Amino acid sequence: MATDKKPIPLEFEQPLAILAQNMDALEKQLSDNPELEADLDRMQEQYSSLKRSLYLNLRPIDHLAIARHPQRPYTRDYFAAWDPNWIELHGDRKGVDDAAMVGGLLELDGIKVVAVGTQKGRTLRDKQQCNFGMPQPEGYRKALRLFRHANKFKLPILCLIDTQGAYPGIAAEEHNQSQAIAENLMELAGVTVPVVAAITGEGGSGGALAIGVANRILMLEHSVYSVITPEGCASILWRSNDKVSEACQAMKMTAKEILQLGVIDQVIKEPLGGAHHDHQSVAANLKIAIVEQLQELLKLSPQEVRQHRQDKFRAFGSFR
Amino acid sequence: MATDKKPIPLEFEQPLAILAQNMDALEKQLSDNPELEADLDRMQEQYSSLKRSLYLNLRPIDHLAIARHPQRPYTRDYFAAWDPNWIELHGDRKGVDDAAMVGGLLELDGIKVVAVGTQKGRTLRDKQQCNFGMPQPEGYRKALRLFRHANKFKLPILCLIDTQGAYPGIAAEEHNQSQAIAENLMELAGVTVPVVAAITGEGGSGGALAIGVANRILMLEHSVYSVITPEGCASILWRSNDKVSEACQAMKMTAKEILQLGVIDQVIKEPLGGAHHDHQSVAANLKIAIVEQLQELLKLSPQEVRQHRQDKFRAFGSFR
Amino acid sequence: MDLKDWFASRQKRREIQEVITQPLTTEEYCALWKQCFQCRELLYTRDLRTNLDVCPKCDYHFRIGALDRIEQLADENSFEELDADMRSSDPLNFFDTEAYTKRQDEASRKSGLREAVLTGICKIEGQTTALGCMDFGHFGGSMGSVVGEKVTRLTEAAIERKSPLIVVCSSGGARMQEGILSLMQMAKTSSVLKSFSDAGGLYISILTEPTFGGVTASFAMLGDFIIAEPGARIGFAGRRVIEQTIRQKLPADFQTAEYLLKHGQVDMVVSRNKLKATLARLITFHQSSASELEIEDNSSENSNGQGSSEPKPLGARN
Amino acid sequence: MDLKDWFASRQKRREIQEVITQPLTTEEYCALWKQCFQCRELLYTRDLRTNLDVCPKCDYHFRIGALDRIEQLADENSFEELDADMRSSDPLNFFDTEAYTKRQDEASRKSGLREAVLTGICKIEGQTTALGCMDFGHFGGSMGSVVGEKVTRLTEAAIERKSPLIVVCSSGGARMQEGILSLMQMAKTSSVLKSFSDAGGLYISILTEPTFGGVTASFAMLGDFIIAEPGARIGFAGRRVIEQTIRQKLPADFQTAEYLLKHGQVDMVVSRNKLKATLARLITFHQSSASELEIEDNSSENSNGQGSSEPKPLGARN
Ligand SMILES: [Zn+2]
Ligand SMILES: [Zn+2]
Repeated sequence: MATDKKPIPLEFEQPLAILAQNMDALEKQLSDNPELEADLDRMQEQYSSLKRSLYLNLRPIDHLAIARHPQRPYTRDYFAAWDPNWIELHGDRKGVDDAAMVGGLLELDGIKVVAVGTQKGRTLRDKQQCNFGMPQPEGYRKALRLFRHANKFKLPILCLIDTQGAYPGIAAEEHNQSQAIAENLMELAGVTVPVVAAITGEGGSGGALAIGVANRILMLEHSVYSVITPEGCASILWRSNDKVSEACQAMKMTAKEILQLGVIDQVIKEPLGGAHHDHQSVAANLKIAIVEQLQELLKLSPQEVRQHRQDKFRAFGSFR
Repeated sequence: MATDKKPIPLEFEQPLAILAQNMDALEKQLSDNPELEADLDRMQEQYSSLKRSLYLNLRPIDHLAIARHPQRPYTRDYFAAWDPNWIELHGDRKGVDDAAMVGGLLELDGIKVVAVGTQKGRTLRDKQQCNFGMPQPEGYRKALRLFRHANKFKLPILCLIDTQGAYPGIAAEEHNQSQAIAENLMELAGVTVPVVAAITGEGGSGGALAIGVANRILMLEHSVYSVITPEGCASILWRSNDKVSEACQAMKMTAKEILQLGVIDQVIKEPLGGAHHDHQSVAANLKIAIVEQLQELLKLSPQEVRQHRQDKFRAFGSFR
Repeated sequence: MDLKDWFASRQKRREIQEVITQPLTTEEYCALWKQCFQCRELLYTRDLRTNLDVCPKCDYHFRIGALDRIEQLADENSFEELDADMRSSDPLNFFDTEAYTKRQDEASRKSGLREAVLTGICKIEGQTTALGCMDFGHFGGSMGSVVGEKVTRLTEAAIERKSPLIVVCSSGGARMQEGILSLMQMAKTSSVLKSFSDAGGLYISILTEPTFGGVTASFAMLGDFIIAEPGARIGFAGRRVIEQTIRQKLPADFQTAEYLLKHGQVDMVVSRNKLKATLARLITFHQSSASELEIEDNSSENSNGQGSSEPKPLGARN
Repeated sequence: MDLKDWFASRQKRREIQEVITQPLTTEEYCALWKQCFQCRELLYTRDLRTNLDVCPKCDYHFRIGALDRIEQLADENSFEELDADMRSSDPLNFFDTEAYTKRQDEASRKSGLREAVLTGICKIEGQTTALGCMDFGHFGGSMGSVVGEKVTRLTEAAIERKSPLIVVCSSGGARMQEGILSLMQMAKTSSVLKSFSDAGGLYISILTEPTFGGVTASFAMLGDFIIAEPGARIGFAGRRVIEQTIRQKLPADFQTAEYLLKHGQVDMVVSRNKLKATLARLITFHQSSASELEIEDNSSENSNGQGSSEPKPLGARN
């Protein structure tokens, strides 16, 4: 957990950060100049109101920045917070243990689940090991075998999504990244156990969807979900790297927008400023929501829960 | 087909070869010395009787030599002879198309089958490409996906076995050769379509068995089937490379012996001297036997045919 | 694809549509020549067309549109289109440098099609088959809601008719202008293919130049058989994206059909002139019994007025 | 394993057997010291034993026999052996430099066991479990007809009792002296595991130093969970065979448990002192409902006289 560390301010948070610095400076002079107390109070008010207005009027690209915040909780943080005794399961059984895809057995308020999730890595070494959260085909195949395990043993599946997408590399193409994703989509469609997915940071394209075919899909307030990274979208449609903000806006990728489009079921509140300000509280909130969803889904029969999932995805689309 | 080429004599066939050479030489002198006719007739008789006695008294290691004869028909030869329009299916879908394992769709006298088989390769380049008939894990996984295809579409499975075993290499271990073999054993045990296997040359250890869990197992007359290569056996038990013949003898690996042990169901006659003397006839004989077995098995229900196979293997073993 | 290609493609398309209603006028072709992209040979368009748009000299497979593909694969006049009128809407009210609605109109003007896939029921060497053909010439073959919905309905039609399903893929990926809804089409099509597969259906996917992104990573890679056309480039990520990511040059044959074959990703690479025969053979091979066949034939012959998605004669389209 | 090891192993075995019938006499251990293979530390045998035969200094996991293993994993006195009397026959009349029958006797003399696996029903933290433990000390843990049959019967017992199945593997591979019949044990065990899996059974495979050949390529690799002990060497082909084939040196960590973990082949590497707790946790995790649990408990408590393979108290063996 990175909660004990001071949150690193994002670019759009600079005005706040500057104000906070000024307040700090003022506070230090307070013992010598008690008359500054009033100024400090005023600044405190300013700070609060600026903060509220800033976070009430976040642009899509600001959400993206929060979703990518380096101190944002990652899959392993959630798993550990929810079940300190969770059992990690490694490997695809065929040659690779992809660190970008974490899997294991968790117990959430007495509900046993098979959980998988993409993992970005915190330190530089971790990041590299996790390939910055971008799984190779073998990562998806690790998830696949865990999905099959869950289905065999009638255990619900929980998927945490935080990835820019599947890794685009030579080996990834050689080992059939497309097939790995497609097979997961098909497998998840067919399992007869409840599947709940939560987008905790970035939900990037097919690489996110590969563990996202769920009965219920949740998004953290500042997480994003999109068919392509905004950078990719900007470079293709605007032929420019400066139009990322426009791409974010155009694609409607924020949790609120995705909810309005009917693709997800619930948006989970984050602490003011984002999940990185309070890992514990966001983990607790997310867990409550997941458990509620699971409890609902566990009322369905195996065939019903599969049909529910297939019906849900059958309905997506807009045409005349 | 290599039938048009003159059979290369094996070591134990040297006496025959020398006799044949002498006869050739004599024949050339025949026009000048007609009185040699009688000698030639006598030699012809000698040749025939030597040949008979040689092939009636083959030692196990002689069978091994015939099973390994470089002109012996291979899987592709059989497939092409049985169905010139057979459709080859490539790849494990996950990165590799292992040439040591051939797979495809064949029609045998109107019976459609999914066929797989190990392939040794004829030319040096072929041999290398086929890794001398020793599949990598990906070869077994290619067979696995074809087994699943067959099971889905209710098509019988035909397996031709001619391999010294699974390849022992670094990548093979890295990619979990053991798991690839074990998964095939389990999958073949469970399919609900008829499975017929034929050992056409060498049946070497787990690498052979991985495509050998069949309702009916046939062996060509001179083919061999063993838990380890005789070379491996000799080097471990005798700690000597000179005891291969003893190992062949001790392991009881010839078709006749394996039949007596109850592990296989039928031995298919080969032309005198071995399959390499007449590809067409051995292909024809093997096909008749396979078709007969398939016709019998097709009378069983899906559950019966699976139970039949599992019962068959359940019974193997000798203990007090 | 540049404008010249688009135009040539459009011209060709018009001609084919006329084929259906009136005899071919030879003169229309005479003036047309085309240069092979691979061997640079100048080819007489009629010869090229007779050869299924495959260069007779170097076997280069030219991109062809959905209508040409249907003509090549379906028995004559047997294709009855499904959902011919389905069109994209604009769920995101998307605007980049131009409005999505305008881009749609432009795409249709260039391609002569309403969307990037045509779907329908046809016969292939007499065997009733659900056939979908994508068209890279329309909006880069990108998959939005309509492509997803049409492929899904086609699959449902195949389930209903107990017929095999064939989809000829050609796509640059998901259609960004429909955002997350485009992404969901990957799951939607994969989900219905799961139902189709569980029902024992035979699905053959054909990968043609080019097939990338969300299409490859969903229905394109889920075939019981996966066939690629020679030289077709197929992959998940585009070549440029990979080169930028790994900062090195890629081998020349990277992501070609032949590369995929070598890497175990496709069952076979089949030349266009053998494609129909191969498909027919695979379909015949997987017909489990005569009785099922009869059911198929009956349903396809009599069901034009039944079911949720009604087939429509191709001539009636547009 | 050299004779000294064999002997040490045998000595240890005797002691354990006595444990069951009479209280431990401390003096018997005092004289015994053992040197760690890895760190060379001289270890007081009683300490080593208290530490489950794991070097307290460097965590080296000593090979342990089947009886030690059962003692470590099964709840006290809960193990009821199955098929205790089953012995190899000599189907091939096998003779290399010595007769197989003689080698069998020699193996039993050294190991104190009849065969290379002990099987039975036990409790693990109160949960009824079918447990098989192989013993490398008997005939190199090789799998012949008896090992195959006992593992198969154990699996059948687990199916019957709806209990989880655990097999602790340790084997040099198939037993050559039983020829093709040994090979068939790979198929036999895999086949019954298929039935077990289809019945929804939980199978945990534990790979210990060393596990190779026919055992790895059958039941060892078919676990719903696969757990390896630290440092254990596990593979299909032996190191020497591979080096001879590829004519190059292998990396030092090749085929170790940690190497397998890195290459995605095992779920986890678990230290011996955490093994029992981990197994208990996995079993609990996969108990689907309270009702099933009760059935299990009933059957295990009352079924000692039922079924095809009758459990027998361990003390009654030999
Ligand atoms: Zn050309
Ligand atoms: Zn030590």
